[in-house]
Order: sequence, then C-alpha cells, then structure tokens
Amino acid sequence: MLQHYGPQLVNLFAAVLLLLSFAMLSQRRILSLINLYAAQGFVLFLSTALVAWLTGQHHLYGSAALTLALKVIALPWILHFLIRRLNVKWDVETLINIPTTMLVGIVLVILAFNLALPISQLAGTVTHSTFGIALASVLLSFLMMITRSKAVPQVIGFLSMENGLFFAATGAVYGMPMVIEFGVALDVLVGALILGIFVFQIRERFDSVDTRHLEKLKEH
Amino acid sequence: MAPEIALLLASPLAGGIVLALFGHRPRAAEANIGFSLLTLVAAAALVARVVADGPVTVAGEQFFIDSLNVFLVALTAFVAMTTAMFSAPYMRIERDHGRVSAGGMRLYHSMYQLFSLAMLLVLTTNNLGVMWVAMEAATLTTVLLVALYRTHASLEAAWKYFILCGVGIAQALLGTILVYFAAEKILGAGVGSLLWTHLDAVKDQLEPTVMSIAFVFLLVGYGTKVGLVPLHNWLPDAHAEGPTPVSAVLSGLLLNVALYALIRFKVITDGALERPFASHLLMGFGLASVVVAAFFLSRQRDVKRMFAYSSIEHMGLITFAFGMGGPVASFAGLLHMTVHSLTKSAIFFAVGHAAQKAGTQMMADIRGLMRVNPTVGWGLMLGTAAILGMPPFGVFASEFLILTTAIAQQPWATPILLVSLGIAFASIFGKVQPMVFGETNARRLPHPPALVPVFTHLALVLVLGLYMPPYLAAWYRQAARLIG
Amino acid sequence: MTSVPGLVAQFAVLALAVLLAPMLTGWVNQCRAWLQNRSGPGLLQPYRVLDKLFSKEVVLAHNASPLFRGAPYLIFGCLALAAAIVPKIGTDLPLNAAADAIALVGLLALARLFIALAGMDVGTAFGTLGARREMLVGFLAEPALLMVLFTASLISGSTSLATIVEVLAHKEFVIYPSLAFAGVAFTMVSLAENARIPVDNPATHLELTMIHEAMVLEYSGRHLALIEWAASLKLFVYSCIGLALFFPFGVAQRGDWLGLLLALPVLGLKLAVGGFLLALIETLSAKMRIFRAPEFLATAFLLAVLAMLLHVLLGG
Amino acid sequence: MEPGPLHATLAAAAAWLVIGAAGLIRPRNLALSSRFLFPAGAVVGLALAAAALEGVFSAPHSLVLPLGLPDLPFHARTDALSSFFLLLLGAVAVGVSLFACGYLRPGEGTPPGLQCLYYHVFLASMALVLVADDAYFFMVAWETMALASFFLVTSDHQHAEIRRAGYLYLLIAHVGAIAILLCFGALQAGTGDYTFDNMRAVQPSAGYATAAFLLALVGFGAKAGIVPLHVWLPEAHPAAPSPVSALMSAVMLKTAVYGMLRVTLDLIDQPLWWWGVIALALGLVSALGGIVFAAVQTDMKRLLAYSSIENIGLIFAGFGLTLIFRGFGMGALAALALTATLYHCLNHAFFKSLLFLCTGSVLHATRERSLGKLGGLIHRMPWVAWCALIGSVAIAGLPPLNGFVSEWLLLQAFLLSPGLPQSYLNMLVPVAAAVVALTAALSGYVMVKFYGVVFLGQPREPKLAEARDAGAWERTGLAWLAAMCIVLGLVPATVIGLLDPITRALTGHGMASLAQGWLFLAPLQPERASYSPLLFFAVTALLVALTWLAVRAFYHGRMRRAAPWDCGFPFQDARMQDTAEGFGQPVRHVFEPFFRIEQHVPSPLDARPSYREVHEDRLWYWLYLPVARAAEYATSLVTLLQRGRISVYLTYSFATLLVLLLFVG
Repeated sequence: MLQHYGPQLVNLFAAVLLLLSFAMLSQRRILSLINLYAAQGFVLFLSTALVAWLTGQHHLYGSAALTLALKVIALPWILHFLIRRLNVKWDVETLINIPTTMLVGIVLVILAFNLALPISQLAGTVTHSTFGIALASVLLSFLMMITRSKAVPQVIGFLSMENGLFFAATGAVYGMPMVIEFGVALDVLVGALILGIFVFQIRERFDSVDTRHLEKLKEH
Repeated sequence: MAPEIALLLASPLAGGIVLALFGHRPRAAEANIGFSLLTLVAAAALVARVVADGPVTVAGEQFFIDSLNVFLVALTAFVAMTTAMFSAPYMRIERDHGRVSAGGMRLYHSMYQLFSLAMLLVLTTNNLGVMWVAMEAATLTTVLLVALYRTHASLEAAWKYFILCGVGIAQALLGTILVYFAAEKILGAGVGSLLWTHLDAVKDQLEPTVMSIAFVFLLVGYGTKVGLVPLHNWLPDAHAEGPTPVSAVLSGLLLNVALYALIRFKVITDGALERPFASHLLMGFGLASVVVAAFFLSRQRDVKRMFAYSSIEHMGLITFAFGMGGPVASFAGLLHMTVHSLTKSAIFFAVGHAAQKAGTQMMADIRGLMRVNPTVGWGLMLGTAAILGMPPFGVFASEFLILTTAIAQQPWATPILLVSLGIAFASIFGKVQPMVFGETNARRLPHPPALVPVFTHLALVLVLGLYMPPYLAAWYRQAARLIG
Repeated sequence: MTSVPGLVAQFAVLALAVLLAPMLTGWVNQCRAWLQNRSGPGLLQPYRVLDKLFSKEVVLAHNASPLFRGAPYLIFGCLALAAAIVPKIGTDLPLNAAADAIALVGLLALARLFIALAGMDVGTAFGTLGARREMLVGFLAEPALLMVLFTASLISGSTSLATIVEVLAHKEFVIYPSLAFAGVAFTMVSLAENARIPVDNPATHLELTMIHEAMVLEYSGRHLALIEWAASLKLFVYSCIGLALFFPFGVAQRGDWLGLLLALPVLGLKLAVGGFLLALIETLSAKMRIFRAPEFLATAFLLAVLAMLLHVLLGG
Repeated sequence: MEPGPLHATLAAAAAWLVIGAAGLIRPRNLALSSRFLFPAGAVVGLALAAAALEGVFSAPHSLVLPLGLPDLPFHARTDALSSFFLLLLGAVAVGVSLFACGYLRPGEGTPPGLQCLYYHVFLASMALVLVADDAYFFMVAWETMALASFFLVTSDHQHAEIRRAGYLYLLIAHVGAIAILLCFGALQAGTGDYTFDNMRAVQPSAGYATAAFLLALVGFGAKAGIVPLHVWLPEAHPAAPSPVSALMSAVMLKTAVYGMLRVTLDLIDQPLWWWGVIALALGLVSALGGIVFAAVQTDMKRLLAYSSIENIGLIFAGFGLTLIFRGFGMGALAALALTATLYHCLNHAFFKSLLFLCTGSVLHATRERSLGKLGGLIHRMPWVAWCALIGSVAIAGLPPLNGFVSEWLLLQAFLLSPGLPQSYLNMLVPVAAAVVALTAALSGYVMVKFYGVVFLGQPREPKLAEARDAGAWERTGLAWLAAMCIVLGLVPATVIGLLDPITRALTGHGMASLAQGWLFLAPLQPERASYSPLLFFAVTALLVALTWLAVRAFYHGRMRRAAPWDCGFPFQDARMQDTAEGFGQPVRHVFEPFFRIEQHVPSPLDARPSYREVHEDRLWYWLYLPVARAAEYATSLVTLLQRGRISVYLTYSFATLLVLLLFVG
C-alpha cells in the first residue's frame, strides 16, 4: 500500500515542508520559531526515510538518521539552551511588516517553481517534482534571514536554509554521497555552535542581540 | 596515498592539534613556523613530483594535482610560512599589550594551522563535495580569528563575515548538488560523478540548462568568498578587524583559493555550454569589482580597510582576465594571482608593524614611518608602489598583459579599466605617502619587527617583473592551456 | 667678396658710420631747437661733449662690479657692428653674409640686455627702476621690429638685409601696402627704442619719467662717453634700417664703384630729412605715462603682424 | 656581433646601476659617494656620450635581451634618433655628476648613499628608455624613471609642500603612462605583437593612427609639461635638489620629446598635417604661458621651471611645424624644422642645467631660495656669477651663444613656409612666428630679472656677506656646461652635420646643404639667409678691443671710487632696490588675464602694514579642482553601497541571485 501511495506521500511531505517554511517566515515568537524548525527537521526525516524505503537506497537511511539526530534533537536543544541562558522570550519584530513578506514569499515560490521545471522534468528520481518546493524553501529561508533583525532568528533562518538544501539533494539525486553528507552535517553543527558563541559575545558586549547595533563598520 | 600529499595534509592537521594544547606557550610561535615549514617542504616535494611526471591522481582519484593547482599549493604553503614568521613577533607584542588572552593564543595558533589545512584540502581534492566542505571549514576557522580581539568592531565584522559567507556557501552547495545531478545522468550515481577529472572528461555531454543554473549558484556562492562586487560587503570589515597575520592570509590566500574553485567549475561549464555564458558573467563581475572598488579607495580612513578594497579590485582584475579566456589572458591571470598575493601579504606585514608602532590603524595618525623605522617605511612604500602596478615590479607585467589582451579582445573595457586603475593609484598613493614621509613622534617597539618576509616577497615580485624563469613560464602556460 | 678692396670698403663704411653718428644726434637737437625757436648749441656739440667726457676721470661706485666697467665697451662694440651690417650705400660688403635681419635684432637685444644689467649692477633704486622699464619697452618693441623685418623678408624672399635692399631698390617700383603698415609700426618702434619723446625724454633726469637715462645714471668719464656715443650710434642704425627698408633709392648696384661714391651724398640728404622729421614729431607730441607705453607698443606690434597678414593675403 | 653603440649603452646603464647599488653599502658615508661614486658616474656619462656620438653616424643596431616577459622579451635598438638623445644624456650627465660631487652635504634630507642610488637608477632608466624597442621594455624603463625621480624629488620630505609636489608629479606621470600604454595599444592595431618593428610594419588605419597620435600627445605631453598637464613641473623641479632638477629639466623632459618623435615620425610613418597644427598650437600656448609665469615668480628655481615649460613649448612648436611640412610632403622644410627642434633640445639641455646648477650653488652658499633675500652675489661668488651670465645670455637667445642659433633656425622655418596649400594655415604661420618672437623677447626680460636680482646690486640680507664661491668639483661641472653652450653657439655647422643623419632618417631629407662649410649657416640657399656666429663673435671682439685700446691710447685710464648717487636722500639701503615682485609687475600688468591674483594691500590705518600678493595658474581652478570635486562626488555615491546594515547586504546577494536566475531561466 505504501508502494502505491509513496509518491503522493512524498509530495505531501514536501507541501508540509513548504507550509512550515511559510509559517516560520510569519512567526513572531522565538520559541515557536524553534519548534517550527524542529518540525521542519522531523518532516525532512520522514521524507528521507520514505524515499529510502521506496527506492531501496540504503545510504539514505543513514542520512535520515543523521537528520533526525542533528536537526530534530541536537540543534533545537542548543537553541532552547541559548534562549534560556539569554532569557529572551520577547517577540521578534521584523524589518518589513509580515503581509509584505508573505507577498514577496509567494512571488519567490512562483519563481522557484518555474525555475525548477526543466530540472524536475529531467530528474529520473521518484521525488522529481519536489525539487521546485525545495528550491522555494531555500529562497524563503533566505528571505527570512533578510527580514529578521535579531541575531537568533537569523541563525534559525540559516539552519532552515540547510534543511531546504538537504531536501533539494534528496529530491534531485537521492542525496549526496555519504562522505559529503557527513561533511555538510559536521559543518552545520560547528557553524551552529560558533553562532551560539557569537550570540553570547554580542549579548555580553552590546547587552542586546539586535543586529541594528552591528552597523558601526560602514563608509562615511 | 602518495607520501607528499600525506605529509602536506598531515602536518597542518598535527600542527592544529598540538597547538590547540600548547598554543599559549612562549615557544608556540616557533612551533607554528615549524609546522608551516614542514608543509612548505611537502609542497616543494609535491611540486618537484608534478613537474617531473605531469599531473597525478592519488588515493583512488580523491586527490588530483595538475599544473593549475600545484603552483597555488606552493604559493599557499610559502605565504602561510612567511605569515607565520611575521606573526611570531606580532602576536607576542599583541600578547604583551594584553589584547589577546592565553586561550586566544591557543585558539589563534591552532586555527591558523587548521585554516591552512582547509585551504590545501580545497586545492588538492578532486571531489567537488569535499571541496565545498573544505571551503566551509576555511570560513569557520577564520571567523573565530576575526573575532579574536573581542572588540566592538571585530564582533560585528565576524558576525557579518559568517552570515554572508554562510549564505553564500549554501548557494554553492546547491550549485554542487545540481552539478552532481547533471553528472549523475551520464556517470551514474556514487562518488565517481563528483570527481572533477571524470566531469572534465565528459563535460561536453552534460545538460546545458542544468549546468548554467548550477554555474549561477556556484558563481554567487564562491563569488561571495572571492569578494566580487555585489557580494563583497563582508570583505573590508573581516580583513580590517582581525589580527594582521589573519588579514594577510585572508587577503593573500583565501581569495585565490575561492577563485581557483570557481575556475574549476568554469572549465566544466564552458565545456557544457557552447556560448561563452560563464566567461561573460566572470568578465561582468570582474569589471564591476575593479570599478566600484577603485571608487571606494579614496573614502578610506583605516589603512587595512583600504588595502582590503585594493584586494577586491585586484581579484576583480584577475576574474576579468580569466573571463576573457585565451592562453595569454589566463597566463596573465595566474601570474597576477601570484604577484598579488605576494605583494598584498608583504603590505599587510608592513602595515601590521606600522599600526602597532603608531598604536592605531587610522591613517591620519600614522606619520613619518621612514624616520622611526626605515625598514618598515621602505617596506610599505615599495609594497604600495608594487601593488599600484609601478613597472619594475611583477604586478605591472601581469597588468600589462591583461590590458594588452583587453585592447585586442575587448577594446571597450580598456579605458574603463585604466581609469579605475588611475583613480586607485591616486587615492592609495595619496594616503600612503604622508604615512611614510614626514616627521613623527612615534616610539620604537620592544620587539624588533620581523621584516625578512616583507623584503623576500618584494624581491620575488621584482624578479617576476623583470625576468620570468623559463620553467615557471612553461608551468603557467600549461595551466593557462588547461583553463582554456 | 672677401677680397682686400672689399675689406677696405667695409672698414671705411664702419668708420664713416661711427664718426657720423653723433653728427646726426646734433642735427636732430639743432632742428628741435629751431622748432622751439631757440638757437641751440650747434651741430658739433655732441663731439665736444664726448671729448670732455673722455678726458674726465671715472668716478666708480663702491659696489660696481667688473661687469659694470666692461659693459660700455661691449655695448659700443655691438652697436658699431650693427652699424656695419645695415647696408647704407652698397649691398655687397663681406659682413653681410655674417648676419641677417634676425641676427641684427639679436645684436640690438644683446646691447639692451647688457645696458639693463649694468643699470642694476650698482644697486640703487634708479638703476633697477630704469632697467625694469627698459626691459618692459624692450620685450614689446623687439618682436614688433622682428615682424617688420619679416614683412620685408617675405616680400624679398630672404632675411639677408643685402638681398632685401637689392630687391626693394633695384626691382621696378611697386606699391606694397604691407610695407606701409610696416613703416608706421617701424617709426613707433624706433621712437620707443631710442628713448625719444612719446615713450621717454632723452634730455631729462626726472626720476619718475626717465627710462634710458636712469640706467646710465652711475656712469661717468669715458664710460659715459661710450654709452652716449652708443646711443647716438643706435639712432643712426635705426635711421639706416628705416631708410633701407622704406626709402632704398640711390643705393649703389652690386660692384658699381662710382655708384658707391654717388650714394654717399644721397644718404646724407636722406638722413637730414629723417632727422628733421624726428625733431618735428618730438616737438609735436608729449611724453606718455609709463603704463601707456605698452598700449603704444602693442599697437605697433599688431600693425606689424597685420602687415605680414596683408602680405600673405595680397601676395605683396 | 662586434660591440657597437648599443652594447656600449647597455653597458653604461648597467654600470650606473652598479654604482647606484654601491651607494647602498654605506649610505651615511659622504666621502664614499661624493669622492668616488659620483665621479665614476661622470666617467660613465662621458663614455656613453662618446659611444652615442659614434652611434649617430652608424647604422641601427638591435638586440633581444633575456629579460622581460616570456613571450615579449626586452628588445633594444639604437638608431640615429636614439643615439642623439643618448649623446645629450651623456654630455649633461657628465657636467651634473661632477657638480653633484661637490654639492652633497651631510645631514640634508635622505642620506647621500640613498641619493646616489636614486640618482644613478634615474640615469640608467633614462638611457634604457632611449634604447627600448618594444612597448613593455619602454613602459618598464619609463615608469622606473618616474619612480626614481619621484624619490629624488621627495629626498628631504619633512616639508609638507615637497610631499605634495612629489605626489602631484607621480600622479600626472602615471596618467601620462596610462595614455602611452593606450597609444601603444592603438599602434599595434589588433596584431597583438607589441614590438616597435611590428608597429612600423603594420600600417594602422587613419582612425587608429589619429587615436595613437592624440594619446601619445597626452602621454608624452604630461611628462614634458605641455600646458594643460604642466602644473606638476613648477612644483616638482624646485622641490628636488639642484643637480636633480637640472637633470630632470635638461634630460627627462627631452625623453618625452624623444617619445613623441619616435611615435609620430618613426612608428606612424605618414603623419596628417592637422596633427601638426594641434602640436603647434599647444606648443605656442605653453611657450607664452610658461614665460609669462616665469616673469612673475619670486623663487629662482620656480622661475627656471616655468622657463623650462616655455622652452618645451618652443620645441613642440618646432615639432608641430615639422608635422605640418611632413603632412604636405615638403620634405626639405620638414628637415629644417626638425633640425631646429633637435638643436633647441640640445641647447636647452645645456643652458638650463647650467642655470639650475648655479642656483644650486647659490642655495648652498646662502641657504636662501627666494629672490627677495638675495643680491650682490657677483662679488662673493664670481665664478658662479660668470657661468650664470653665460647661461642667461644663452637662454635669452642672444647672438653669439647657442640659444640664438636654434631660435634663428626656428624663425627661418616659420619664414620659409608661406607656400602651404591650406589658406588658413598660411595666415596662422605669421601669427605663430609673432608669438615665438614675443616669447624670445620675454625670455630676455626674465633672464635680466633672474641675473640682476640674484647676482647684481647690493646684498639684500646681511648674512649674504659670508657666502663662499662654489668648490672645485662644482666649478668643473659648471665650466663643462658653459663651455658646451659656447661651442654649440659658435660652430653650429658641425652640430647640424651631426643632426643630418637623424633628419634624413625621419623626414627623408638631410640638411647638409644648410651648413655652407664650417663657417656659415644658410638654409637652402646662401642668399636667402645666412648667419656666421664665429665671424660675428670675432668682429665684435675686435671692435671692443679696438675701442678699449683707442681710449687708453688717446685718453687716460684714471679711476676713483666713491659713493653712488643718492639724489640727496642719505638713508638709501639695499632694501630700496627693485624686488622680484617689482620687476615682474610690468608683465603682470600687461598679461593680466593670464593670472588669478589675490592681492592684500595694507590700508592706511594699518598698524603693521604688510603687502602680500598671490598669483596662481587659472588652469588649476578650471581643470584640476573640478576634476577633483567630480571624483570626490563619485566616491561619495559609491559609499551608499556599504552602509553597514547586514540585512541590506543580504538583499544585495539575494537580488544578484534572482537576477542571474531570471537571466538564465
């Protein structure tokens, strides 16, 4: 039965992933932002596991496990730990208001779909149609980083972009070879750690985590 | 695994680990130099081997050395070693001034070695995925170094450096995925279709539309690391706020390595598409970088920031040269890469000492270097003359070749290039001259500055300007043919 | 024609010019006296002045340098050579090949340079003031004179004075409008150069107005005599140039000995008429303010350039 | 191949480089460089001059050096034109190096060893510029010359205005170099081969040739100091030590003239006539502008620098005339004009370096450069005074000396040219001759001011009393240059014989007919015009001797010293002499529109009345400041790209990505 509904399920997971990206774009509270990121990680894990089971690509099980460990458990825990130490539960104000961000998001999704059309037609994989969605989620997380002025949401935007890339990889080519998966995962983990350290140093130096304080280096 | 490459990669790794533990010890700087020297010896051995029996693939085609990346390996190892020599007294003075803690010294030395490991990995690997991972590692190692002083500005610079480069490299990952996607159709799944040598063999069968989209992502990705203009904003802050050895290595080497990666992909994309899409993009970005950077120069007040913009301008010129393509232009691009990294690192060494001596990086407060310490003054003056393309030095030789080919192939671009080079000359020389000449009350520093690296670099650049040893010329021509 | 008779003729002409020059100055002063209805000191007065000055002892300023003492001899030598070069009665003298029109102007400029330097040498206010004014007149008059000579040489096709006189004198008579302009310009230039009334008063020692006299204020004895003699030689040279360019009739043909002798009285007559005209101009006009002199000379310069343009336009 | 003039030149350049490097051994030791290295430099200069003299008459030699780029090694070549300029370089280098031996003093600006290095690298690079035979070698030598002279100009760099002068000089030199590089680009017309032989072979189209000529005019004009790009010259020459400013004025400006001749008459074979009109116009404007500004200067070295601009203007006017004649195919007249141009290059090299060296001696004796604080030096420095007199008479273009000969040739070229087919041009040439005559007269005025105020009259400052005359080395240098001025003035026929191979090579017509035997000088035919300096000098000397003897014989030689005439005012002192500003006042009054004058005249009620007058070059306000303001505005626009906000930076990279994707998709 799973065999028959497999491709629709993968498309469903892709749609949910896109929905989560939109939700993160419009989210005000930081805590729910982190939970949404964890949810996105979980959907990615399910989709990878499903594809692994459908296509019998055993190395995808490994990458699914890696996603689960890293993007569902480790990183959200680090982010929660960060929020608790900085005791910041304030809501997140954005540079441009939410409705316009959503509009821009929609335009980006249309652009991503058109762009991905030729590639998805060429892709032989069962999940070829999801490449457009993956590209859209990458662009949306890019937009999220631009519109957020606080440091932590920018970090979350960066991490969700990594999710989008992983989804694109599984969508187009059933994931990159294992050694690359490990390398990328390691880089993302170290990156998150370093960003955490930075947020602490910025907090200690500027006693606020708003990037608007980080505007001294400019041309006069 | 061929012994040279093993040693080449093992010594910085070992250095990184050892110095992570003993980095704060007084003898740590000498150890740092030792490890870099070991790497240089390995690189020399590798060069000898490649010169002797041509391109070599090692360890099941995971590593691939040909004439293009072997001279970059040699250059990276050499400049890393000289920067280590320069950083010994420099960091000791910074330590005495209390700007760097014991932990900071440990972090500095270990990250320094890991950074050279990352760069050498990018240069030697044949696997495009590993290349991406190594490039990301290079960014990670340097972002902490940029924030070493924990001042207001260095934190801001590090944050911007990380966010912008992180986003940029994410695009590069998407580009690599697409290249893998296109290659997989012909070479089948698995690591095989990520190896550059395989891709190079089948590059004309690759799917054109996918390759063009992939090249766009890669250009935005690695272009951010090279500092091409619309994506350059992080570069001046990162190069100016970190400790000077870091700025020297960033400006001198990391930009070259990023451009090398971009060139590797350009070779494949050119093969895949018949129309010169990739070359036109490179030329466009290169020209924009030269023009915009030239205009930035005259607004600068911080000396390292000014030379960071000069790096953007020179990288733009090199990208323009590779964009033009053809044997002479590529030859000039490679030559310019070499002389630019040698000269720019020499300038940063001299600027480092000058800034330490005057206690500030603001050009208005640095005066009369010739009076206080003639060697630093002369180092800065000759370095500036070299970087501005004054003839006896090698930078003029490569600029002459680039401009003459530009006159032949793209006559419309030449006046624009020349005007911006002229403006750059006017602004940089106008600001450096008062720094070097004139009266001052700056005091001498306890530790004598290590200026051997400055004058070895400038001597090399002078030699390249006047007399090109035939084997080096043959080497560059071979690499230029490879780029096509 | 470097044969011996040629050299003798050349030396005779030179001696004649040097000796007759003070006579011309005397004649001009005499005419001026008559025009101002006073009797005047007589024709030979300049010779008497020269003789008196030569016999007086030289009084030299403490600050005077060897240049101050040597300058009069050099100035006198230059002007004597100039007198020898300008063709007065014959056109085939050996010295003609040595210098042409441009060299003549150069020679006069050399004399002016040294007299100005001598004026500045003693270091008093008058000397430097005079030198400055002399050079002001000089740097405007010299190009005008050069342009006048160029007009003549364009007409005759050569800058050698002998050829110019030959072409103008012996070819058939043609009205040259460009020469008319050149003539007016030449008269204005010669008035300025010889320190005559409109630009400078030769007789006065009034500090505010004197140009030529201010420079030679410090000279005395034989040096002053030589300077005075040189000044009259200069007037003689300018008159001869004027006659050679604009009234060249009566000059002997090449190699015609008899004509040479006949030309002498004709020259004397022409000089007398010229001297009288100069005296007439001097009595009729008053001295201009020093800063009107540049406009006066600028008009002379423009007239001379206009003459050249006319020649190019009308071909004659 | 047997060692010809080319090998000698390269050997001389190498020798100079070695001497320069030797200076570095003990930079602080004065005796080493002044007693040993500079004389060696002078000897090398003499050897170079001898080799060049032989080179002028021999056939062109060429050679490929192992240095340079792999596919464009250095090509070197000597032919008649380059040998002539090498002769000029060698001869002047001898005089200036000898002078420099005595001139170096300890504790003045950079240590003597370093100055010896810059000086000899400067000489070597000029020699290499003259033998370079491909674009790369030429550019390397050209900019090394600029760099070496920059370090010489800023040798005592503690004064701010010297640094400013150095910067301005190198900036305009760099702009010139860019134009020259573009000119070579246009000359190779797409063949990609940058050797001069290829440029001679390939016939560029009219458009490329005109572009090349105009770029060469800008490039070489910037280095020569032609009017729009001349502002660096009056700043840089006075800032440099005197031997250096002598060398820069005498030889470096001539390398620019050499470059112009090489590009226009050798590489572009068929010049168009209207190029000549541009060069003629620019030359005349520079000449008149230069001399008018020279007349109002109060600093003796600035005065000489502006006079250099005037002489270069005359040279470019002659060059313009050559192009006009060449354009209309009148070979003989072109040869005459070219002979006048080259002769004036030679003359200017000698009398200008002589005058700069004299100012150097005065500067060292009195430590004073402004004319207002000098005077009466003829009594204490007779040797320097008499050499300066020879230089002044020569530069004023007065008969017995060399200045007059080249001026005479130039005026003859102007006069013999009414046969031009272009009607406008026929009108223009007389006006041009008028401007040349006016400039020559003005140069007389300037030299009277320079010589009179510095050497004659009473000393304006008490401390001038202990001024000592020049040392032995300095005297030999001055004597050598003065002797050359006199020789070039008295025997022009032999010098014209030296120029004949060059004019034959460049314009196809020789000027052998010009020299009627060694005595007379008559262009085309003797009866048209002839001038014999030797006869002229002999007769003048004879007349002077005769008068002196006659006065001694008929009268007496008694003489008595007394106080000068003070017109009854007893308190006359040295300050009452005419000052430099005063002497320049008539020219300032006549040429009012040339200057931008700011005058501060004290009011009658002023407690401490002071008179200050600043007159500047209008061009500075019409051309240079607007360009600087435009550059300032452009850079302020660019800073909008970097306002410091991270989200804006992210938007840039996002927008670039989207645009490219749209473009590709």
